[in-house]
Amino acid sequence: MRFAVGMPDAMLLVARNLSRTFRGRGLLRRGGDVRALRQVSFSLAKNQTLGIVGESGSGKSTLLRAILRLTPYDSGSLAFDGAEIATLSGAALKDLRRRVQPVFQDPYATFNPRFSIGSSIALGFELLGEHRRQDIREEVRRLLDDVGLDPDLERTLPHELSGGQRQRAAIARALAVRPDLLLLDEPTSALDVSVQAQVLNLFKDLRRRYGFSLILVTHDLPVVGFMCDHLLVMKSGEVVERGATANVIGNPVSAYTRALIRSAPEVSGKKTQPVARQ
Amino acid sequence: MTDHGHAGEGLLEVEGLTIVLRHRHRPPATIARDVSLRVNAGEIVGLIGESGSGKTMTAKSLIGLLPDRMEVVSGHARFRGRDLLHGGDPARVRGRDIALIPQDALHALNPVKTIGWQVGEPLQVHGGLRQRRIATVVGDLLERVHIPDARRRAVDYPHQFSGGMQQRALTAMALSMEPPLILADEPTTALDVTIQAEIIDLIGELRDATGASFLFISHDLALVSSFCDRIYVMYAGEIVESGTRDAIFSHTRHPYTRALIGAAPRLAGNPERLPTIPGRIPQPHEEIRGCRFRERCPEAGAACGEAPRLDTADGDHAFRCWYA
Amino acid sequence: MIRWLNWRRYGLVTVTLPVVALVFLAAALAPVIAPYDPFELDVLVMLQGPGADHLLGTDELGRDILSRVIHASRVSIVVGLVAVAIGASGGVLIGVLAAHFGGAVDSVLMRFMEIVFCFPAILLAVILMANLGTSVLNAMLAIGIIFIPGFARLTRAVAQTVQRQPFLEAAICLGVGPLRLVTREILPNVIGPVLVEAAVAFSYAVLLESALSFLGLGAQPPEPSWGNMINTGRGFIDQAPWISLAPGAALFVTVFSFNLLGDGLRDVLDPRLHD
Amino acid sequence: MLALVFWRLASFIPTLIVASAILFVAVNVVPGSAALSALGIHATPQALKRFEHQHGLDRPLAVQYVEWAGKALQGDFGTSFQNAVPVGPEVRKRIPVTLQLAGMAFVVAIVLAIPLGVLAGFRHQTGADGVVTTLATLFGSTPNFWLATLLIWFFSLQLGWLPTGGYIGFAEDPAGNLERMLLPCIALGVVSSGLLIRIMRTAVIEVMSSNFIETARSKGVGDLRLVSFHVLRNALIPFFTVSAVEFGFLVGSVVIIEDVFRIPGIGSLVLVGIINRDYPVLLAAAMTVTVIVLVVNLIVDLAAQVIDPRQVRTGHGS
Repeated sequence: MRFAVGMPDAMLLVARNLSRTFRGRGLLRRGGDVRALRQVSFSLAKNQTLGIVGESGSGKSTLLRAILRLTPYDSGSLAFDGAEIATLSGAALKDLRRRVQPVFQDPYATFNPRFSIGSSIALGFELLGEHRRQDIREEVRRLLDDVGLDPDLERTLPHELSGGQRQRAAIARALAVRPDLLLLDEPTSALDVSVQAQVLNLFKDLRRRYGFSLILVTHDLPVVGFMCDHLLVMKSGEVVERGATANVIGNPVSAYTRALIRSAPEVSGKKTQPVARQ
Repeated sequence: MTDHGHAGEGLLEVEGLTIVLRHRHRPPATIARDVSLRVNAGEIVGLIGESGSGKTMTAKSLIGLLPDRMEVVSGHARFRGRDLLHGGDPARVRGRDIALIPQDALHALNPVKTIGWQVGEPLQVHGGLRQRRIATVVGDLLERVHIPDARRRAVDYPHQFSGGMQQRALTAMALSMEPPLILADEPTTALDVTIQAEIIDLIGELRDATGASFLFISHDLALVSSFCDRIYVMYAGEIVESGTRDAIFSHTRHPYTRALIGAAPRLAGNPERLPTIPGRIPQPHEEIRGCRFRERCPEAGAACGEAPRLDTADGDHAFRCWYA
Repeated sequence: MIRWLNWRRYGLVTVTLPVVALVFLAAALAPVIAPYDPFELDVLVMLQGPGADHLLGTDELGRDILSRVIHASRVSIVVGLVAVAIGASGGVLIGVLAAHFGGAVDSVLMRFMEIVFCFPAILLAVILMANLGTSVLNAMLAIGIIFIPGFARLTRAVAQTVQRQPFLEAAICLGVGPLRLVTREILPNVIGPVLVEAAVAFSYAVLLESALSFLGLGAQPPEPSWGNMINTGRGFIDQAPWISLAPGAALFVTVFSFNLLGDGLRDVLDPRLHD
Repeated sequence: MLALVFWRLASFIPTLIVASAILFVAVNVVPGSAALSALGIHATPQALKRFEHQHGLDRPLAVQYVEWAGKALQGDFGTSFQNAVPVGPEVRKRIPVTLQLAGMAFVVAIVLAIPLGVLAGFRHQTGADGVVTTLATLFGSTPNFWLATLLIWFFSLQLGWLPTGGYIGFAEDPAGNLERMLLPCIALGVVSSGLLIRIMRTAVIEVMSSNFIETARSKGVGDLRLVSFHVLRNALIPFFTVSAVEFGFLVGSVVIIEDVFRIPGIGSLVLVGIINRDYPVLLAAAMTVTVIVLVVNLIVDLAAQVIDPRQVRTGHGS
């Protein structure tokens, strides 16, 4: 199913038959191989939002790390704005680093514990190199305000903030370099429901304001239902289903997607159905 | 069904329970305040709250597992009419009368002991069973929680089990003394959603088979909406609303509960923006005059300067709000 | 804007710092505060017990023990400082390199460090001293070399932990270059544990130097060092136990307070611990 | 599991080679001094040359090393420069003495460390913890040669309870042997226990903070059972791994303690080799001490892997 309509040049990210196998370790190496990605294909148009859903071991994190070029892939192609990610170097790699920004699951661990929040966010502006030193502080404060944090929090250390505040700060840091694509790795699964709602709304607001594309990796189908136009369901390294979110959820084709939908808890008093027992 | 001989009275009755955290340099902080709840025989009761709401400590206080600097300063907790908090050795109650299914299955299991040994440990501690008898019982327990090839896998170590299987083993462990009450502390939080659904299903099945009651502690309102008979919602150390599942979800009274239900995204039909609760949960040491939700409440009015009591409206449905 | 210290947890440091400062002060001002010339012989007061004239008594040649103990602190302090400097700079460099490059570089470097680390330190020091020649300078060198593997292991372990942290990946994804990654993200997190280790290593260096001097392989008589004074005192332990007791006590107090300082630093330098 | 043991054993060979090479280089780091010290400072240059040639000291260091290592593998450590006696038998005679001393001292250290460490860790952040931690730092900060000196002064000279030193074989006179070993073992063991107590304490604190401790408590497990079934075994895994390094330190300290107590073990042989510049003796003695340490490390490593079920290969699909 092709869901990325539009001109080919409007494609921000295209994956074709992407594969990655982790070799098992050990002397005899019998059967230890894990095929994290098997022939994964999808594309993401500019200004689109894509949710990648899967449970542990589905390969969704490996895919995300491949896009960030934190891990290589064995075969297939993965192109960002027409350039193969694996072959980027020098200025082109620097460009990728700026244009694609992650927001990770555990907001605490993504901050260097020795630096203040403001200083961690300022780093992005320094790397961008478009601001004079004395202006950076003002930019940091403006950005903190944008993500709904008190600008005076710039001086606090990561451990002094709450989980929701840290995740907002992490978003501010990612936005400092004005990325074209934001990769969110379970960005709210460590947060309470009420804080999750705030952060998810924030993503929507910021997207309108900053105009970035977005890939959201999660195990939580309702979050994708709220956030994303398109959906990719992964299981054991394979794409089992993809399409417009409303279509997939309303009319799932694969048994696994149906199981995921059945298991997803929703406030309604409806009973969750267990999938067939192993 | 377990017959406990106190007709009309709950299996577990908690009344006015208040837990404080003592500080060396600061005045004590109130972790749970005037908490009252009841679990009837054969019921699955949900205790819901976001982090810091005091739900876990409320449950832990019942079996004497509060951390060092926390203590119960007032209130009662009666189990089958017997006082749990004052006098009596909590170690004698634990595992035998009230068992715990902990969260984070992998870390909740001792890595150097076999699954079977750990599942059978309550029998070693409480029961006067012979070694061979214990092995048989453990095999039965593991089968009951649907661990495939149960008898053979009893000699495996925790790391050889998958997350779902570990959680099943912990459930078997809680069942071993056939306790009338089982506290389940976010038992599915670390699991994939499909596995989570399996464990929830298992709990329902075990309740039907053994007649045991469950106090299911969770941060996930959506999750408990599917299977709990009655639900208590906690906010900042207080119970703000309680009632049957239907009452809580179909006739929601408290603004916090309503906000919490609205804040969870749905599979489909979501609004453009999720309704949110402004601000953040007050810290236990913060002094708040009046209703603890007032600052964040869209419906707050003049009366909220005075703390509302937990009022029972119709039958079992209670809420802590002047305007509900 | 790095925040290093968490002064809410300074208890142990405030207790031990004065003692440590006192030891350093004694070493720096030895000629001023020592009541006697440490080399001055006085046959009239040989093996005299502690008293008003000689607070800690005299040795077999009538030299003032207190003055010798004060002067001996210089050897210990200098050896400790230089040895720790050698060990820490060498070890941190190797550790960061190993963690940064990984793969074969890491394997070879760390395997080698591992083997040296397993070596009984004193044995290695004794052999090195015997062959380099017995002098204070060589003691610093030998002890410093022995410290390298410990610092290297520690640095590599911390650096590797840091490298696995999401904040490092966040920095990489921002486009932070390799050099800046090491200096901004890794080193600041390495320095805390290295400082703690340095305090403990200092106390260990003082111990090792004394052990070498005790065996006659460190500072050479008549130059006083706590080790050779204890050794000398052994011969007169029955008549004049103070000859061994005084330098031993000085050595013990120094080592003890530096160990405590290490503990205190551990508390103070951890950004995550708070009351 | 078996593969793990196999690899650990296989990697012991390069370790041994590197370790012996380091020793060889350390001993021979100053060229020519052997002949000088063997023949005295008045020896003629020709005599020195002849001595060096005779003992093969004029060849490249690598060649000398390979030859020495080859012979050492067959138990031949050459002959002493000093008195032309074969070194091997002398070393062999002394090995049991040092092993007894180090072993007993390590037992003293462990017997102190495990209960005190468990007590401190179990009662973390209480008065008992503070006392034990301070005690551990006190022990670890004591110079063992000074402690040895004090022990001799007090127990041997003041009280006259124990001999000041010397050695009698256990087989000859068990009581006399133990009498003479007691003070050296205490001097070595007490100092070593300082670090070991802290290691045990840290390990216990780590285990106590694990979730499975609360699980055990929730089952109604009491303190005694908790410590013996849940805490101890989990804590002993890291404890033994780390304590192997401390054992290396202890064996190194044997050089000093044997000197203080005049015990004819390997340690004092090292000093004899150094004082006489008798390189074959020094090398053989130092190498023996090193091998003892490495072997103990190996055993501890293997033991830690055996008692840790997580090292066992997963039998069933999980």
